[in-house]
Amino acid sequence: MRLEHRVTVDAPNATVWAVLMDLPVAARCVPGTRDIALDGDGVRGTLDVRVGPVKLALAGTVVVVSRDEAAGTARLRADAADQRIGGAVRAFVDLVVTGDAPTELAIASDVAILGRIGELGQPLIARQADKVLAGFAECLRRTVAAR
Amino acid sequence: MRPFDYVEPETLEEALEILAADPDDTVVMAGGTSLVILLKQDLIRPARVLGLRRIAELRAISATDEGLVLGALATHGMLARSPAVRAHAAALASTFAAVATVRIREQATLGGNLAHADPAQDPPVTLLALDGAAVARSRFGERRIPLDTLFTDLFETSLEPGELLLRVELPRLPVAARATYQKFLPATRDDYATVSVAAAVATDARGACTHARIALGGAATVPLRAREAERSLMGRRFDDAAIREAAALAAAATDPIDDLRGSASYKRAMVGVWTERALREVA
Amino acid sequence: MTGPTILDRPERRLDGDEKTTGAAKYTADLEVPGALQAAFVRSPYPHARIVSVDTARARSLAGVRAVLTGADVRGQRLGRRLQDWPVLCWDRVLFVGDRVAAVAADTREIADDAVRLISVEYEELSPLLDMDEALRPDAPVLHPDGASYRFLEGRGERPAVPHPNHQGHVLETHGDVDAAFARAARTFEHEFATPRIHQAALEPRAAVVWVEGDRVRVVSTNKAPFNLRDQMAATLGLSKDRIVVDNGTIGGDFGGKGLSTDEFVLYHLAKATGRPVRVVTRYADELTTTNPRHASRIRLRTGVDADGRIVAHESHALFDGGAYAAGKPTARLLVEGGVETLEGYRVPAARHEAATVYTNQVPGGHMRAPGQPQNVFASESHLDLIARELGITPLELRRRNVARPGDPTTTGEPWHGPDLAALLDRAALDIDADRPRPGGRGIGFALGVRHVGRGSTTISLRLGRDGTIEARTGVGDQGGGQHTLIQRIVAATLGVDPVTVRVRRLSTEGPQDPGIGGSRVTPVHGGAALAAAQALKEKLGGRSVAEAAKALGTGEEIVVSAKFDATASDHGACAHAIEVAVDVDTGAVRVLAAVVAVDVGQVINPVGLRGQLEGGFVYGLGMALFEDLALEDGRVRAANLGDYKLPTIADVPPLRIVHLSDGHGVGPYGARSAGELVNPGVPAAVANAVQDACGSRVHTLPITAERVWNALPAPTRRPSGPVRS
Amino acid sequence: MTQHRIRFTLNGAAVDLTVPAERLLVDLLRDDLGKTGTKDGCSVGVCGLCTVQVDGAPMSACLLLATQIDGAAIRTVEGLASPLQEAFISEGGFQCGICTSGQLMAADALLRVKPKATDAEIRDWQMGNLCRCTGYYGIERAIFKARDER
Repeated sequence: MRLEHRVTVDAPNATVWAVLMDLPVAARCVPGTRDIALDGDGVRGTLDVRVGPVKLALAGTVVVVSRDEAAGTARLRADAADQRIGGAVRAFVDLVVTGDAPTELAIASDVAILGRIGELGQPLIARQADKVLAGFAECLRRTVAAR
Repeated sequence: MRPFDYVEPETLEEALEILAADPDDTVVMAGGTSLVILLKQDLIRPARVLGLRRIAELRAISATDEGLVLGALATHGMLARSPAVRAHAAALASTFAAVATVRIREQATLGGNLAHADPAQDPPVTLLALDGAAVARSRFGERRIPLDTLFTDLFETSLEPGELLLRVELPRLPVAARATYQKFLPATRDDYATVSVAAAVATDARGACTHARIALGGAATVPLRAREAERSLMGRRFDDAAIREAAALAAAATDPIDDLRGSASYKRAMVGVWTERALREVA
Repeated sequence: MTGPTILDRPERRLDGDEKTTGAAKYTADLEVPGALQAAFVRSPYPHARIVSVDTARARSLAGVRAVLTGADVRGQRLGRRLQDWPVLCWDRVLFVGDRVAAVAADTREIADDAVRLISVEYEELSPLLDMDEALRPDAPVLHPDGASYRFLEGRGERPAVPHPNHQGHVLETHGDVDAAFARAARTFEHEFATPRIHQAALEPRAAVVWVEGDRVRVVSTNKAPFNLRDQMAATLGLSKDRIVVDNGTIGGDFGGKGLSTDEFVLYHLAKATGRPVRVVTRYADELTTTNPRHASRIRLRTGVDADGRIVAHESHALFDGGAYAAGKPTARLLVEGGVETLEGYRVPAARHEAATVYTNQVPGGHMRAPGQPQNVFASESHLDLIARELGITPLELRRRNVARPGDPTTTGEPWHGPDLAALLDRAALDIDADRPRPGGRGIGFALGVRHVGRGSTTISLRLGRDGTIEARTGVGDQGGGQHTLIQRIVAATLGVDPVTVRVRRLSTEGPQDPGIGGSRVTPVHGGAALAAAQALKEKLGGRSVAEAAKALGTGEEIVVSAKFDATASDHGACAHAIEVAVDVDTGAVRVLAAVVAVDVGQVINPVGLRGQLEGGFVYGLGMALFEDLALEDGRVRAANLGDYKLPTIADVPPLRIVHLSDGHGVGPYGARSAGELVNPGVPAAVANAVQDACGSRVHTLPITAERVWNALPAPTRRPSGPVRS
Repeated sequence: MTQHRIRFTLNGAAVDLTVPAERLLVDLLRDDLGKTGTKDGCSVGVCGLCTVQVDGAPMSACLLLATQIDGAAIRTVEGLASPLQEAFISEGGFQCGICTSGQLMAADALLRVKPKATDAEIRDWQMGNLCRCTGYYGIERAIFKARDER
């Protein structure tokens, strides 16, 4: 499934770009993450998500697949698995940073749900993923503003 | 199924103690229709299931001077058959009778339904249109939660850890108020609604609207009140223009989920159609 | 031929008592002392390479008795004709749900836990999720070693295919099609699509396998035990006589239970543990990993002359076969009922191209009249659209074109079968087609034609001293009333009370039998029952059954056996007329009434036949209005019966079934098959009625309210409705 | 984990046994007590194959913990003696039979509380019992017949 978000940040383009490429900082902006640590070129950590009474602990990694600072584009890949229920989430996230103070960030995510987590129902998961990404966008705006 | 402990206290106080002792790892079971599925699918793994079935006081349905009180353990079947419920609002009784199938209605309870917060459910919509409030209790006391603040997200409520839902209170309706529940089932009769609309209105002697409540199901991640639509009706007669305007405002208030029961845009349009139908029914 | 009067009386089904008291034993009900429970590790990816499988943690779990991976069964593939489905995958997985490992444990819970402890590392490959992608010249080939797969013996050879991702492909022509199109006054072209839908027998698949001496014992819900035996023998490299397949009572089939996938790995688990191993499929797995009806896309082009008579026709039909062709028993690996579009009409020149395609979706299989519902939905919708363009009524267009005896049909063969025009006229009469209807109401028609099955089986009869007769057959009764059919034909032929005839089903230790399916049982097993009864009659030499029985000594019995080969070609036929009301504000469709005029020849089981026809109608209604095994990214979205909606008792309209029979069926006493006759025509009849009611033409099943609403022509939509975004 | 002593009646006979907390009623009936007339189908309370009567009301045995029926009167198809059974046979109320126990237990529950249930009430009541074979017409005829011949 494909999810799209846009956020406008009243900050210079370069600042926004810098925060995004600082993966530990960016990852901590995703609501529900914990134990974020550098891991090679990427970060590892755990994302706690609640879908009603069901609690998922998605442990995994985020890496930058490609980046083009001049064009303001980057592609991230996130892989995370929940050991308890059995299942995983994989997402390719395309970031496009345009404009300058205000800077606009477009986040397009292609999210795949694998294994038993899917039994929760695609619409439900889409909503949760949507919420997580919206939270991320909001946190990013605050983080950049604070720099 | 994976093993868990089961406790079945005789009194509310005991139940609250048990819940308070380990709220994170205790799940509350009323009828069990939703909970057992989650357990079977191994989507939840509580250490303990707290069964409420022996706490008879939670089963009561009573009409009072203030209105109607519905115990959390009353089953949908009991509520659908209850003369007190029907006397309060026939639409409420028919809402409970419209839930799923007879087997589910006989087992599933009002409290379980509300606490599970499935956005496709019927009773929350009508209860919302009837200004319902949930009453919850923990060891620290009782709290009244208007239903429009009980549901916070898909399968999420504002109940606190350690809190048990005891009952739902419905105030008396204005004199000569009329209510309806419209459930749009375009596929099979045993399906969840694509959208649903409950409306409760009252008019004065000249036909002007003095009370308007419109609640929507399937229209967002939680049951919604269409407040702008309600406001647009106040003081007006239920003519074509007023009804259509309210229906359009109700549709505009929605944020539906795309799912197997319809696309978001279709659901939004259907909220308009069914709001209009609901209002024509009670006008 | 008119049957004996016994056949006119309603039957009392042989299985009535056990099924209404709970005594009937289905496979999942069998007590198997010491049985272990199996569970499977399934792929979460639609297409991936298996890098490694780590089973160490699972093996060390208490209560786990065996763990197998693809490496243990490398090279073994299963299937009904083409054996292309790995018993367990060893190098690649080709759909979400493909099996990678299997566990046998003391309890189901332990088996499930063990499954979670098995970690599989995959390398994702890009999936082919639609047919066009799969047929691109540069598309990755899903079965690069396909040429080496085993193709089980039988009539016909494995077809040559133009693209390696074709499972089967055919191009059939009769007449000079291009010349005929050139002469046509007008030509029409339309495209239709149908989704995957599921057989949804309410009994999930189940099986138990154990090894007893040198015998492998199998009890399975498979509806064709001999075929399963042969498939297992081929896959596992065992001789056929070492495998014995038996059934419990079968809780519904609808074609789906012709393919078994678990029994093969259960054998390995049983061998590894020395214990019986059983599995009862979880309903979620039933819906998401077994062989549903193929999704289709069918494009039709038809030329007509100035009078609206068909002069030329061509079809291009693609069926999404999913990851494996294993579910198809036919030699061409097609869903054969989908090839010949415009069945039942006079078609002087036609070209039919049809193909099944490999994709990374759940594998397709057989389901009640395989291929036909897709075909008939397209064909009969197409005819309605042509009629509207020509400005004549759909009924009139059908009357002008319906095949009469001797007319060339769409296959080029002359029509022989029931009087189709009479069926149409009768359906039109009973739905009151000429009555004006208010806005939002409409009627629709469709024709249904279904071949009568062929094949061979053996039935034996034993007359005992007590005057009762036991008929022995290899065919089960999945609900269709097969055993009662055999009972009544024997009783009618011998002139005895049906209660004196019992039917006993034999396992594969008895004589060869083709099993249930392909509209086969009435002509084949009915024919064998008739032949056996006639043989017994002959043996009695003019004595009555009672007299002959009295003359028997203690322990004596009279035994006859008849092998019967049904070869004659014939069709059953029906005409549908359906009335609907459409709520134009919402698009919701309500079927108000339905008429099915049928010709199924002589009736053998009046109660059972009625049930087959009525049940077939509702089966078709589900496909028309509700059912959609929708996939997203290769994963089935509707994974339980709360989301995959089946019609309920509150969803079925008043239905009138009218029998018109020419009495000339090729089956016993003039009977024809009925089980697969009615369902194919229902979706088109509903779609046609919906267009008649409100102008909405739905080209894609199911006919949901949303689709109808989206297709409403502008003037039908209310001018000042609420906001629609 | 916890074990629970439960006492109930099954088709009129007293049962007294101990079950683990997680035992489902459907498994208790089928596996522990050998009453396999009650079937397990969809496992999510939709199909109705596992319908049993709990104090006269139809419920899904697949959605009930055995502990929940402590003190109740349970009836299954094995304890049924009703004109419905013969009517299902004569009217074509079943084919494969997998849904039949559930259909019968639901219909019997209705006719016990409402012997003169209307056609519409019967349809609404039986809506939770799916049948993939009959198209429901034979089931309707059977229940109507049993009602009318009372």
